[in-house]
Amino acid sequence: MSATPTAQGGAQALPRTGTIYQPDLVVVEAIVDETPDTRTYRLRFTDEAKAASFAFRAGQFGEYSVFGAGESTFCIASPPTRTGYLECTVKAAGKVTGSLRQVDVGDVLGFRGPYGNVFPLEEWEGRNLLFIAGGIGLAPVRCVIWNVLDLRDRYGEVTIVYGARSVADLVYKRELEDWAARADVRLIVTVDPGGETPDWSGEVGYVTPVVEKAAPSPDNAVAVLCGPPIVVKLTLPVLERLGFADDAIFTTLENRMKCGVGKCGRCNIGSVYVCKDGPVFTAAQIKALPQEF
Amino acid sequence: MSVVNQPQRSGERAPDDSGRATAEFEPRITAFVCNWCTYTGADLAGTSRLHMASNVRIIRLPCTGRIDHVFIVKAFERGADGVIVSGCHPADCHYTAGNYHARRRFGVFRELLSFLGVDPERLTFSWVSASEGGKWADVVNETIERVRRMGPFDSYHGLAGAATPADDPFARFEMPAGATGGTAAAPADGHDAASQAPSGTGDAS
Amino acid sequence: MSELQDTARRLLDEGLVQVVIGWEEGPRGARPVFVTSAADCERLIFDARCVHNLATFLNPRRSQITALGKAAVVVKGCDAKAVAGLLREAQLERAGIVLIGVRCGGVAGEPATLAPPALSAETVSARCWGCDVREPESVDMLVGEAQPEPPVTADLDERVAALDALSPAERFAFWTKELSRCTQCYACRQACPLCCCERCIVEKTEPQWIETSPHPRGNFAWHLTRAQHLAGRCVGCGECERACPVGIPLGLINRKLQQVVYELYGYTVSEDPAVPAPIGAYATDDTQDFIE
Amino acid sequence: MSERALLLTHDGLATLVEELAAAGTPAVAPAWAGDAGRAAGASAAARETEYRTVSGAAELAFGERLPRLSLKQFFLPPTEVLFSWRRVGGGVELIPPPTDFAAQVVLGARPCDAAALPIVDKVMNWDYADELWNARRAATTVFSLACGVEDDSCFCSAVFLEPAAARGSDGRLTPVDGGYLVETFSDKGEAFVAAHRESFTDLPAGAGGEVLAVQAESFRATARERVAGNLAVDHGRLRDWLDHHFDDPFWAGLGPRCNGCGVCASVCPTCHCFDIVDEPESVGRGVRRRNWDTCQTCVFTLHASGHNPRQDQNARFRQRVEHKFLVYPLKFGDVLCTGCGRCSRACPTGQDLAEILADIDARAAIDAGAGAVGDEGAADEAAS
Repeated sequence: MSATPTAQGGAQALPRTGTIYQPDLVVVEAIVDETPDTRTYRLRFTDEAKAASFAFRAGQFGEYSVFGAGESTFCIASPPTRTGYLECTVKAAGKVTGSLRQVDVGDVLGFRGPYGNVFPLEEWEGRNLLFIAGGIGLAPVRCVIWNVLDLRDRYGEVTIVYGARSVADLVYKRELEDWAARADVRLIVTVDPGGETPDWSGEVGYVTPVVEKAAPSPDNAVAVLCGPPIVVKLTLPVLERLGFADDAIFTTLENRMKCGVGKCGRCNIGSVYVCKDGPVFTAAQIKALPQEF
Repeated sequence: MSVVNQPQRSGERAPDDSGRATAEFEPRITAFVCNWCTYTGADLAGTSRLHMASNVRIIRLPCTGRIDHVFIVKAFERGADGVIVSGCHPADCHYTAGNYHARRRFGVFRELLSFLGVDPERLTFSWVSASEGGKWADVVNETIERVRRMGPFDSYHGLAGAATPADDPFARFEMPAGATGGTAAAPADGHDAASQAPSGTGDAS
Repeated sequence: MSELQDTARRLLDEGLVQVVIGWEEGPRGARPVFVTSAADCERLIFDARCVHNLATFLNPRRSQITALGKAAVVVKGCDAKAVAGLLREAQLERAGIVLIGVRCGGVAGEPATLAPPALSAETVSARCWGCDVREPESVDMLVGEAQPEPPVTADLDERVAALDALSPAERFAFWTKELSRCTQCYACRQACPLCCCERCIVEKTEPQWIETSPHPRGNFAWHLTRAQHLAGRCVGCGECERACPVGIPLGLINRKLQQVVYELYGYTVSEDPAVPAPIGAYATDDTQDFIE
Repeated sequence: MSERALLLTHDGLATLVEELAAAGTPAVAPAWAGDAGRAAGASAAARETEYRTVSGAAELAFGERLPRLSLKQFFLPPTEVLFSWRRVGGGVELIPPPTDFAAQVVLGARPCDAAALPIVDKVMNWDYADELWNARRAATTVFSLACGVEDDSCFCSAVFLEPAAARGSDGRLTPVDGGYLVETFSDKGEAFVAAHRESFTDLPAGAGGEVLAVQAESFRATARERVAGNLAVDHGRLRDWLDHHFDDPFWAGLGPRCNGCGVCASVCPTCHCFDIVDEPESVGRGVRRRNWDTCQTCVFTLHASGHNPRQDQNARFRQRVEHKFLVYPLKFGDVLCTGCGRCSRACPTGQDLAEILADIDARAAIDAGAGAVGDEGAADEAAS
């Protein structure tokens, strides 16, 4: 029993910062419409000291609050190399994400985090990087991509394969143009069959076969894969066929979460908690898990 | 939904209802009305400059058939002291039978609410047609007077916990008396407080 | 007993069904069982401890059960009324199930006893009060001996009347106290054969009509809604009250609404799916005494 | 901890309860859930008990049926406010909840309920300390009451405990002639006894005291022996079996009976999963709450996209068993279960955890090529 004996009651009253479930306040600095149902929000801590001290690493996530609607879990989509703000990219799907659609620049939201583990970017230095993303799964990958591009000389070749249902569903369109224009990035963008527009010049097809066709070399390479569960499940065997070792394939999982800190019991897959042991997993780790995600 | 007839209250309503003395009590009434009959009737009452108390917030819906019982529950949760549900007379429904369905549902729901201790006097159901501006004014005035006599519906409003002291009127931390097991936060055991009612519920009618 | 087992065995042997839903002897008394092989049919029992309403397991949303194949289900009178409710609302196709009716002379209040109790006013379930179905009629086959009327138990109507006699404030105090124990676990919903919505309103968040927090305000909203949604549909099987881990007398509310739909609309729970439920139907001359 | 055991006579207990009530210190104890339970000849169903704050000895239901809900509600309330918020000008102000809880004492906790507290402590302090849980823990002194074993659904001895386990208790009462033998296990327990010393009496010196000590030990030994016959499992191989049989058809045999109601989680002393919801109180202000939740509902893991990792009740029931006997053990060491048996007793459809564990253990034994541990008869009987 670690608790101190006390005749007069329990712990002291909390400071204004509250419990571990109380978010920090952030103000919306900018909103970018990515697709008809997806927006990117740029947020800044209202507390200057918090803004200055806040640090995170690629792969981590946060709990974002819309007061009155609730809290939802998104990765931090901006890279840790760019400080002073953080970004999340959100598709309107439920109560909180739907409420975010009503948010304007200048509104105050809540943020708790950063939570979870990270992509081992230091270990990847000197290696070639393959990024594969489906739909809004580009958000966590984008964080890594900019992190790498901001430290470009530390890494080898960078290949990005990105697919969405349709041209309209592609997120980060301006950044896709930036990446396409860069000589040090190989970018392949694809849309599902039927999702192309008449002037679409990219690939047409699902992400998985497009990756297979692009046949990136597994030599000295690391693959980062993120997307809906079905994309992850289908693409893992393709990477394996291409010769990527299970411990050279990384992905992030996003199970439903509430607390983000290993308490609420919602996000476990077998014996791992996505919030505490993840969200970043290698293919080797994922194979060892029950396929319950 | 749209809102008309924004009432002009004498003075801003305090965020905390607990101080509302019955003597100066102005009941807060929410009215759910159908678009085709009662809403138009209420509009007529307004344009006819009929004398009507201003305590009613009108929420317009397509049909009484669209008025779910949870609307009434939500109104009470959010501070209504009384609720009016009104629509087209039988045989006049714009959608043929919406009001007939509503009549059955509310016939049952009224009894259910009453059985759980919500005095049905806090509820008014009426048929008010587009031409019955005068009847609407009567329905409103009678409901307000009835609910005024009953006093504020604090027993329902307070179900989720008593408001904390005046310097922090918006925060509600405590489980109310009688809640499951009580929380350790509860300052004193209130387990049987509810059973000491009826006089304690504030809903004497 | 052997008649029931033989019937189940034949249905499985002949491939008419793939699973028989009945009762078995569990470690703490009778409990539901899903028999998928003829060899296991010897597990099937029926006695006064078989209180569970097995129609609950016919909810088409229970994919772990539909995955077992076409089902035969053993039904008492109250279960058969619940099956009729599901048929009435097109949740099931009659040809998609086989109903094995059992003659029932009442069940105990509690299934968790190691031997069936002798039914008396003390041991009989409150649900059996006023039950008029000794043998369900809507079934495909009927097994068991002819049964006597169940013992007369405490009159549910008297308890309802006692509450009705109180003032609204007193009733409000009574229910505030009872409902304050609710933790919104929704066991009442899950145990109910007619609570079979794809997504319950309490789990809909846009908008969130019912507060899921188990304070009395959220609990009133939940129980008012649960009851209203079951008005004219509840068969009075009492499984909600039995499932409640904190002993809330939900049977009183259900019984009250049965009285209301009878008094207002002349409706009593029917074993015939063709009889329309009172909510969802109407008559142009329905009572409107309460409407100004 | 205590040098010498004390005696709490029935009168002493009554005095203590009244004294605490007079002092405004909540005394939580098993008590009759309704007036009916107290009556002589009350039916089994009426003899329900619950933990609640008591103000007089007449309310106490010591040594009666297991309280309906466990003790966890006093540390993790069914609903509690995490913070409240309001819009102020263009911004938002957040107000944390109070955590300076007044001291309270639990008298007569079931040892299986008290033992759950340090088990959940580990989750609530896994890298992030849950201030609300911890503050209530710190404010509460727990005296358990050695248990006489409720019935065949009890299996505390199969989960590293026993009917008089000291785990999670600051002190323990054991029934003896005339009252309870009192031992303390922590500074908190010691301090409580010291503060209310006049309610406790010294054990009679010499033979009289020894008789009481022997009585207490005999009470505990009888209970130990009785519960040991209910279930015995080898947790190592049980865990291994769970780890390697995620897709075993075994689970499809359990899901159909399950109503998916989560009554098991509501009544469980160790189930701690919760939901977090926002509730508007009015325009521009509201509260965020956490509420009990359960992995047994279909929406627990449902993604906003409509994807649900746990599609049916087979998967959801497996999660409950695995969380308790695989996930928690791998993370924190022991098991997320105190063998109180409430889930089995409360289950409306007769799902029985002791039976399920015996069944898994028997399968694990076959896999491991060994016989079942402990009383094979009991395991087989439960598994039949």
